[in-house]
Amino acid sequence: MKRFMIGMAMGLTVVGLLAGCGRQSAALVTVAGSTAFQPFAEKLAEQFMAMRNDVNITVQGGGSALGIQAARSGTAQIGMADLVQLPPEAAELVSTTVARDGLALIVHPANGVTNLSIEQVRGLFNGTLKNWKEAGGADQSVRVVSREAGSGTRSSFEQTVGGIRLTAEAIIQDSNGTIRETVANDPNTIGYLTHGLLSEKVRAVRVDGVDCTEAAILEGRYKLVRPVFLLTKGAPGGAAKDFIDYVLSPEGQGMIRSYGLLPAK
Amino acid sequence: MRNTGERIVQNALMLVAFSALASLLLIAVFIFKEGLPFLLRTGLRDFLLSSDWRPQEGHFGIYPMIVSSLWVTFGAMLVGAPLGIACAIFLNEFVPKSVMRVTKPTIELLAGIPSVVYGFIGVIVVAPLIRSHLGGPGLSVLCAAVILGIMILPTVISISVDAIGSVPNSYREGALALGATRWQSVHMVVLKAARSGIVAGVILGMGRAIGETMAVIMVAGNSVKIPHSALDSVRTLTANIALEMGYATGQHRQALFATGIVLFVFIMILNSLAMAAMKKSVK
Amino acid sequence: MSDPVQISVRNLSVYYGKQHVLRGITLDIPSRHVLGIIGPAGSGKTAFLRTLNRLNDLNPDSRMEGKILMGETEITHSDCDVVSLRKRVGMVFALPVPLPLSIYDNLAYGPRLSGIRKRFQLDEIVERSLKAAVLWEEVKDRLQTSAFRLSGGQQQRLCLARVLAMEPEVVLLDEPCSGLDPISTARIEEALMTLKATHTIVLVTNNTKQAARVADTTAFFLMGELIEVGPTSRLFVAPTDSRTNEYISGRFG
Amino acid sequence: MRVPPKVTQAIAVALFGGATVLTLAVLVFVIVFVLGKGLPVVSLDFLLQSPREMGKAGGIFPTLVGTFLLPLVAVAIAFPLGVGTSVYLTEYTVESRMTGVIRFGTDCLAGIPSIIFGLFGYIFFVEILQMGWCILSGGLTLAIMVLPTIIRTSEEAIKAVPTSYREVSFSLGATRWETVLKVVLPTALPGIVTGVMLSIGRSIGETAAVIFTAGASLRLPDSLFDSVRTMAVHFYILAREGISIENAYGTAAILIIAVLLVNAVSYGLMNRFIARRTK
Repeated sequence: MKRFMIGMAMGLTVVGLLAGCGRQSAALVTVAGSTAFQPFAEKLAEQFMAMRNDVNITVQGGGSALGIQAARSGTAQIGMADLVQLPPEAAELVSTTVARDGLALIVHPANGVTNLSIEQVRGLFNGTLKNWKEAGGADQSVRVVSREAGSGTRSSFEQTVGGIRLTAEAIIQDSNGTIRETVANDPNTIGYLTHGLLSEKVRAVRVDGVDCTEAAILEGRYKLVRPVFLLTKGAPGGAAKDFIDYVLSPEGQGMIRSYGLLPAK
Repeated sequence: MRNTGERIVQNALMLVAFSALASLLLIAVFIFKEGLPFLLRTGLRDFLLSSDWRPQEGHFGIYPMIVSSLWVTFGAMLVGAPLGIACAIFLNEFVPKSVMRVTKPTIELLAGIPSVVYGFIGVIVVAPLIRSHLGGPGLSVLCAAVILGIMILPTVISISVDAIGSVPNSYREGALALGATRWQSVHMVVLKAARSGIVAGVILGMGRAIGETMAVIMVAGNSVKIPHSALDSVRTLTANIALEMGYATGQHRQALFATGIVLFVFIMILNSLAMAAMKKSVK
Repeated sequence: MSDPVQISVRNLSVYYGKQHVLRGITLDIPSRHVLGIIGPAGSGKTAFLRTLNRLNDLNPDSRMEGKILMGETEITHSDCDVVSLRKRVGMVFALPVPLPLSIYDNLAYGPRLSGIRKRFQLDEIVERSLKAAVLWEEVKDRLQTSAFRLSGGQQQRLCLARVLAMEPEVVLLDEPCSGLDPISTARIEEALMTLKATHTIVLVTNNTKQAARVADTTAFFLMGELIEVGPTSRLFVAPTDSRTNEYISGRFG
Repeated sequence: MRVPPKVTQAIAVALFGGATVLTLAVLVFVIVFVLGKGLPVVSLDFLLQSPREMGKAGGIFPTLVGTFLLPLVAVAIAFPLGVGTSVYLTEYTVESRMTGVIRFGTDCLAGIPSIIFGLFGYIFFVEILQMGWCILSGGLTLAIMVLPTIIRTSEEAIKAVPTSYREVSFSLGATRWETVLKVVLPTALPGIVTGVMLSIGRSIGETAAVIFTAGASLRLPDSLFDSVRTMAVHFYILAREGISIENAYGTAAILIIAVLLVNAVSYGLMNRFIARRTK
């Protein structure tokens, strides 16, 4: 009997906890969205929290669309989005450009192709160029790797290249990292990712003769570039504003640059 | 006092007893609430039978995912069911009980290996083998079928072993006494008697295969197209949801929940079949 | 210890589903008295016993008609508090069923349910009950060991002691010696002879000799009917019904 | 032409034996492969340090904590519900249409794929109840997922308790609840614990449902309202994103050891339970 009462009490406590859990403490900031910017946000959050121990920042991935949605619904105080054009539902949010990002076209290191024209890139991703021979490579069929529908990286890529209607044959992966791994595993693939995540496992090809380098992007010669936005509902305030200010500060921008993204201005 | 206590306990327990049912309903309600309006707006035929999945342009056809899910599941059955059933027969009929006592738990232990680990092995070991020996991207129907087939082995074996084990010994002895070999007694008598139990095991295995998500995302390649061969890369219903969920808003998101409804219905049909088969085997 | 009570059974019928297992039983059991019930398997003896502590309630298919009075209480009434009834009416089952607890905890199970928590009180009850069941000498040094360690005969006496620990007014025994050897049987009977000075006892047995040895009154059940009841000395010497005669002389059953 | 029975017998043995050996070989390969690649990475530092650079360097300590906490929360919620349900079904009611419906619901719940649980948990706990990605959201989702397992195993265990124990308890004046609490549940405990262990094993290995509800934060959680990353999710992210294949293998090795340990313990308990039952 007594034990039963204790059980009931515990049950009620759980219900109480459930009821009371809309809780958002002032010092808690959730940042969610673009998987491409997520690693940077985590590092920035780490450094920011080292200076400000009254603030707790949680960084989640989920993608640009989720970042927009989470910022609108209040699930996250700050949304991260890396789209060339923000969708209409983001109109109600205040966006702050915090970085720019180059999109690198990548192939397996053993692939012979080193340079592609925008036209060829379009052909490869539309499925009209089916053999590497047609783009100056070996006689092997092309396998395209792209991101899933809704991905900010994919829509930015498709918008900057223009006129892409992705072939149905394309293998779909759900993050920059998995694209890189898939390309690194198969000599006949081509994919794209944020240039900050390039590694020796894959090789970036030149686009219209321009290398995907920081200098080329900063000088505006490399075309495949997109902005990174932090989104807030209304003008940022409180700890969220402090964090965004930190990201825009020389220190924050320097850190963004040192890890492969480009500063906002 | 004691009687009131008893009555409170009884009512509390009755309430608790509905927790599973309530959860099921809650899940159904929320998945349907998110997906059903979309389904009604788009029309069942356009959603289920169109091959055009371009969420950005407002085209939501999941026919390729349905076909792919069925192919992958069918392939997994082709790999898992014969191996699993053969294994169950061998363990029950051809080895001493002591061997069985060690082997069966070992196999069931393996049911606990996380699916992501199987998926990873698919990417690292199976896909490159397929790519270099059979061609294609490697991440394919075949790769998914092999990995899922292995994943469902413990389920199929465990339930089949129980079904075969519950066939009364007198059946076997009857056959053996008439001069049958062990194998004759197995395929003429034992398998007939255990058939519905084995079928139930296979169906539950199918349920697991069709519902598996992470491993499939890793090994199937996720192309939105109707596969023409086992070497083609495909996207299943589950993969469609998990891949795009994080990035989806508005209609796109509702379409993913509608995909969830389709999956839900598939699973319910499979479960009902399995339960019916189980009931038959109990009789 | 309160006064043992008289039990009167009036026109009792019991059904298990569609099966009519007891048909119109009318019977009085005087206080401080041993009633022996004999009869072949399936004659309704056990069903009768289980109506006396309403254990039949556990079987959702069972149903009863008629009336049983235990002292002033109408125990067949739907308002009857079966939990306190069962504390007044203890039962020993055909096969010994020790609970998976120590000897001591088996004995203390009933008293603890009644709210007795003090160690010295429990110690006292345990010792007294074990002595009454003629088991104390054999187990007094190992009260904390599992009850499963006891032999079959000891287990059955443990069950009897466990019943006595509740200080019941009525003790029901359902073929308590059916699985026991003659020596263990003798021990149980020895305990019963002492108990009847203070308790009303109903003993179901398929051993007619045991009924003859222990019971004051004996009743003969056959196919759910009470065929004959009378003083043991008379029933075994001069049964009035031919079926009783046939049963006790071993012609059927 | 008829093949002699002796020959078909030999063929059958070879075929089935071959299939069995193949099955075992494949399954053992999976374990040996992962442990072989992963164990060399594992060290005390690996277990006890926090990850650095998203898991490229450092250890996996926060994910160990997450892997420990999530199943704990799940079982803490599912255990009373599951055992309560099975007690009600076995002790407090007779088979009826209602119990049939409850059983059907339980069986259906058992068959639902984890991605659906993930979707539901995300919509219901994370969004509608505004709990966000946190241990509690994930724990509640997992609790629903493992509920059928706990109900079924507890029911089996409770059914295996001899009826005579209940009769004795009732005849000694116990109420139903007292009988359940003092006799039925203690006797059925090993079987119930088996169900709990199986549920923990399943929760540890789960990815799809967890990633949608508990998130994937690498920070050490301060409360139940913080997001965590479990080892399974960590492994998935490390391996998929190619952050560090070595650390992925190391995580997988620890993960497999944890799951096998939990399962082995539960099978040990189950066997002891069966041995006691048949005695």
